[in-house]
Amino acid sequence: MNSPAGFQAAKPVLAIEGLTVSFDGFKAVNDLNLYVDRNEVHVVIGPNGAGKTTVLDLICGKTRATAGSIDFDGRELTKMREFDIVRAGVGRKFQNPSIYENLTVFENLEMSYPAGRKVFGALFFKRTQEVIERVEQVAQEIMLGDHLHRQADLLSHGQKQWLEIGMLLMQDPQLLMLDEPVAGMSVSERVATADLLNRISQGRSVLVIEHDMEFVKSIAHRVTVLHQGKVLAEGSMEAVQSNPKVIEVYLGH
Amino acid sequence: MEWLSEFGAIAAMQGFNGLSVFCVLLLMALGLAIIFGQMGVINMAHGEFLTIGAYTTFVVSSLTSSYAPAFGPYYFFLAIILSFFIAGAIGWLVEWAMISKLYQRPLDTLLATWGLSLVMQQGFRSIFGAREVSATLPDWLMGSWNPTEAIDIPRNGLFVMGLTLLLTALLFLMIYRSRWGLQVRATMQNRVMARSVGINTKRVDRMTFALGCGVAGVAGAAFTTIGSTGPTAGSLYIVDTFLVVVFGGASSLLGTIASAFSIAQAQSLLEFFTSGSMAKVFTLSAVVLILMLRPQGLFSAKVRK
Amino acid sequence: MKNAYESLLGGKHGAIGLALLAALILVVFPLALDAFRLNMVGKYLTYAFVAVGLVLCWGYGGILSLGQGIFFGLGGYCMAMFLKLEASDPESTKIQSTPGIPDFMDWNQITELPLFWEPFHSLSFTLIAVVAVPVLLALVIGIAMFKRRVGDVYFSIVTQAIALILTVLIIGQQGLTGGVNGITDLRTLKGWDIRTDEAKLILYFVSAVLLLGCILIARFIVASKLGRLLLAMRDKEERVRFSGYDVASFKIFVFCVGAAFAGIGGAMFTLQVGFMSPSFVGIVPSIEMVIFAAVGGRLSLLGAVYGALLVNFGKTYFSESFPELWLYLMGGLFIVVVMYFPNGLAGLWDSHGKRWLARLQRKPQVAAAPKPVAVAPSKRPTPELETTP
Amino acid sequence: MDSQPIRLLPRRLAVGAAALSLLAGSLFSHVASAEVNTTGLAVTDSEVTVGILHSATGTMAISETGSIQAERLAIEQINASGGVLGRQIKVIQEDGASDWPTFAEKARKLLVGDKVATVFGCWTSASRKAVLPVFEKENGLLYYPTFYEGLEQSKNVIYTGQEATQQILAGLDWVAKEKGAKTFYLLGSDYIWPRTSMKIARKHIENVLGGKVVGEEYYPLGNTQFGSLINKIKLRKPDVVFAAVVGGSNVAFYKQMKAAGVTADKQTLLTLSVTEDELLGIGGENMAGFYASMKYFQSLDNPNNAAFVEAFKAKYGKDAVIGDVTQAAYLGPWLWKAAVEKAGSFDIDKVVAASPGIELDTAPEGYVKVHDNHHLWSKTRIGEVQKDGQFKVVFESDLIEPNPFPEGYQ
Repeated sequence: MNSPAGFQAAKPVLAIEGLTVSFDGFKAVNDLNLYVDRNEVHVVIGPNGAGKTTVLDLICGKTRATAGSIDFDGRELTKMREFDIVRAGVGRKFQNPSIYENLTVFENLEMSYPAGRKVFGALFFKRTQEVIERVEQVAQEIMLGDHLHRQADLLSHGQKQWLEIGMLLMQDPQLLMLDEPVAGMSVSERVATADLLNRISQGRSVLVIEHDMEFVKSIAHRVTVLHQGKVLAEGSMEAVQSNPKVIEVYLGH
Repeated sequence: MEWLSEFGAIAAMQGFNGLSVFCVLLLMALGLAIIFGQMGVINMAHGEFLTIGAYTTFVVSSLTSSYAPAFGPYYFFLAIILSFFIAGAIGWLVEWAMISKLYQRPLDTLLATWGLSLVMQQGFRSIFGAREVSATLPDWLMGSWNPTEAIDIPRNGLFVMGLTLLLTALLFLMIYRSRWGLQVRATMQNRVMARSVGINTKRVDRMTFALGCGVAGVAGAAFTTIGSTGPTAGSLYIVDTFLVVVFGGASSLLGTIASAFSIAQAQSLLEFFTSGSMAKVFTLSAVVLILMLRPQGLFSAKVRK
Repeated sequence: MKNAYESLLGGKHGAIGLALLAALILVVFPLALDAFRLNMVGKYLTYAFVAVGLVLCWGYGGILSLGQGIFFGLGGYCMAMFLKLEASDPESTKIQSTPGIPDFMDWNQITELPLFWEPFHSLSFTLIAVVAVPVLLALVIGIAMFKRRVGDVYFSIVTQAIALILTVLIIGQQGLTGGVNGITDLRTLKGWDIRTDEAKLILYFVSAVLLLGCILIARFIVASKLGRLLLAMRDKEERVRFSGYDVASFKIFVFCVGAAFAGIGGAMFTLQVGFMSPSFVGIVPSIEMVIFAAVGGRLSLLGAVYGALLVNFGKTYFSESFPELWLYLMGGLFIVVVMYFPNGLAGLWDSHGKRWLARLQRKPQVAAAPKPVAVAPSKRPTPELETTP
Repeated sequence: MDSQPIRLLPRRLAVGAAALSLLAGSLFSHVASAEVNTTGLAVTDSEVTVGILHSATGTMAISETGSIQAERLAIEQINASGGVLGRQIKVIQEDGASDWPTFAEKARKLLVGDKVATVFGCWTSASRKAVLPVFEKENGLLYYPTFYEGLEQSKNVIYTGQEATQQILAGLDWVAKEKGAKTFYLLGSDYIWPRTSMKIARKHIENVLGGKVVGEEYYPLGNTQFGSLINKIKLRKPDVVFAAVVGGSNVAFYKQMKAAGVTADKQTLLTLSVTEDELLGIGGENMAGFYASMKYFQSLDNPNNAAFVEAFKAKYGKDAVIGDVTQAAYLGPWLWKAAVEKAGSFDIDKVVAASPGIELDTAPEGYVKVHDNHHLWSKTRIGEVQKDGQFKVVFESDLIEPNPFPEGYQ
């Protein structure tokens, strides 16, 4: 448990204010305020349909906000295109592992290497020593160092999740967003993933959506509970767990 | 004063023409809208299913005039019903043999059904000859209805219109009110879930496809009153039909109706004020431009994917 | 050097394949076929340009354009306009009421060369236009469609509609375009008579070399990171987008490359056949070109060439011998290929041919009577020819 | 006349070749092939090979089938009566497949590969334009049967259908005179033949007849919606609707005219594009009372035609119909035979040189004669559509000179 004490006063890296999105009148996210600090592992929990995934979609530009602002390190994300948001330093992992199954681990990671991102850059991209080193380094980090030349669809479910995290790490993002990173993992994989998150949160912020409370406890610096598109409670895991409103929402379901 | 009343008459007839083009487009598109909208399948042979209906009508008409001339005035109803079942049955077969194997690959369905349309065209040619044929229309379908001295409302136009309204209403009832429609919609929303609650999704697919083809057959039968019947007649309709469905947003019957309406009105007005060729170019260009600005079509709900 | 070998020739296997194709079209055909048949093959090769472009767009990019005829036609029309102007010098058109303009303009009471025809007096402008005009249109269509994330099927249908509109426009503006007859009776290129057998032979070789060049360019694209990104996009578009790539720009790029290839093919078509008409712009030729790519194998650049050759040979042969059966065969072929052999000839080669070849190398004595391979056609594609979209 | 063998032949006999074909055939049959064929065509002592080049498949097959049938019938009859210069005609038929480059390709095959002595073929102008450079370069000979827009005259083509002025002017004169027509609505499918025809019609109406064109428009090929057009016709009330709509559009147009109450008792309509073939698809009852301007109708009452119709039906069934183009296609082999026998040679140049002045008294349409410009002198008839799908001939012009480049009409 690394406590981020001492950084609390700094300006948050991500500041969501008054964020609203409505689908045909249904407000999936409603006047939401949420802040993620530097070097913080911030977990969002909430019952199904609370709008958790939608919040991630809004931050990374997959869904456009109806109103409100998302300030990331001084830049307004609601008006930016998806790939610009990524290039600004936001990485997003999807709920189901989204990797290129017919490429090798190496090629998967290389694909996310932040060079040759434009058409002609990609056309003339060369696999330099620098690229190879970076890929190997990230592969070590995500515990796939021995599987570099394995085709990705042969990996276990947990390894696929790690690979996707690794692909994000290749981009060296300021803010890493993970949607249910341990879903479908074994107990030992969960522990390893928690360690991984604690390692990689050094020097960057991580926003996680998760259901597994044990896992949340092991990684969260701060927890936000969403309910019907709004913040129901926020604070440390302990504080949130004892909050009567939260208990009611969870038990009420 | 006389000029004014004549102008009124022309305006009325032109208004009717717009409606009539609308009904033709809608009738062409209904079958496709069901198949494309509900199943996501692109049936490039849709035009040939129209042609099946047209040839069915021709055969019934010839048989009637040779064997049961007294039945002449009424054969058309029989032809429409037969067209529905014949086109539907062939559609059922096609779904079984081809489409059902391609559900995961929409673009491939498009190509395979194109191949099917070639085969069907040559089939028509082998059976009925390369020349166009003409079904003898019963007298009550010919000529026009004159509400006033100056206004001629074509009876076949009225007939197509009535048929379109009837068919659209029936389809609405089937899809949005019947148990079967519920199953179709459930299957389209979530195949796995539908299967797990006991819906035979294969059967639903097959019936939906057959229904779409059957509706195309009815349209083809109706079109013998206003157009030609030949082996390649179906290809005249196919692009217009697709544009109507795509422009409408593909997923809702309402969208198809609205899009058929707007395309028909635009076409009809432009034809009246410019000329046929230019009207076609303007209308198609406008549709493509709008599709570029609004690729999801005129009507489609904003949803979280 | 090694890099160029790997990326352009695709390693040993690719190099052999390319060499075989080059030998076939540069040596075998010219030696084996008479001038008449060779000219026909030359025409088929111009379709192969389009098919190669379709492999890039459709096989790799997952973009199925049903309007490649648009670009083939535009390239062809650019070339035809140049040739027509050369054929319409004041001397040979002196019986017209306005000498010096193309005959069809004269018939349509046009008394002055339209402005957009003027630049086509210049050969260098024309050669640029052959590529640039199709690419510009592809760029406009691509930006409009891909930036707004138009889905596959919509894209196919919209390209089809554009093909239709262009045909209607060309036919309608016959004073400017030659109408439904097209631009006909093309004779010379800078004074060189393109109708003679020698000229046709030279044009055949030009066409063949250009085609091989296009294949090399396509190879380079496919082997680059861009090629991998295309495949990745086809299967996991969201992932690519959220890895920081502007997905649309990659699609636009391959679409433009496909258009450029088609434009070159169209220009070579005009030169070899001697005319251009709206019947190559429309929906039917556009879909036929997809057939070529599908038969050859949508992921195989070389397969596209074989597909174009084979389907057209078949078309010529069967339509001569069994005109009644031809459409059944064509339609049936298309259904079967799409349904059961989505990787076309190239897929068959990979699953059967290579195995057969390997056996041949291992046990030459067996090769005398190779047993039919009693395995059902493998639907599982080989790794490098990964899967149907 | 640079070739000696011809001089050896009795010239007088050659001139009357058509009428005396039987006799001539037996006389010429003694001439060795080397003498009647100096350019290496496919001619043997007993056989001469010709080509037929039409669309048997594709969208144009509908129209071209009749031409193939007529050409084959004529060739069969010629063979039965002793052949050409004593040689039986052998046919190689190629399919243009409704595709213009295929036409050009097959034309090359016939001329270069098969060395045919002549080709009967093409239907659309587009296909003719595509094959024309091939025929000119390879020096072949084409007999082209369709009525067309004119503006063309090739040494290598004999046009057995009417060019536009022949078909149009007599028709317009007739409606102006008989129906007192002053105002005209011009309408056609959107391609070169209707557009050129309407241009000629407009000039004639405005400059010669002193009438007025109150509307002129074109619809894309394959268009099936004519409601707006019909309303415009009702609005402008022309004395005559002058139509050149083709293909599937034809059927739609006339069915919708009838349904909108624009029938012969209220509106005069003269068309250039409806023959008996098209009437099959339209249905005679949908067009009854309208007029068509053509050089031939199946119902023409003369002994030549009676024999022709009988032979045609005997070969192709009693329901077979014969349209204008079918008859013109039938003329091709006969005109070629006459020209070959007049020239005494199969050599293209000699046949071409012998062609002008060839007369055919046996033509189903009556009498035709080849003009110096390779088109035919012919009469134009006005036929009134009957319910049974036939035409009643209501007017017949004098013999009209073909004028493919009409002064003052361009």
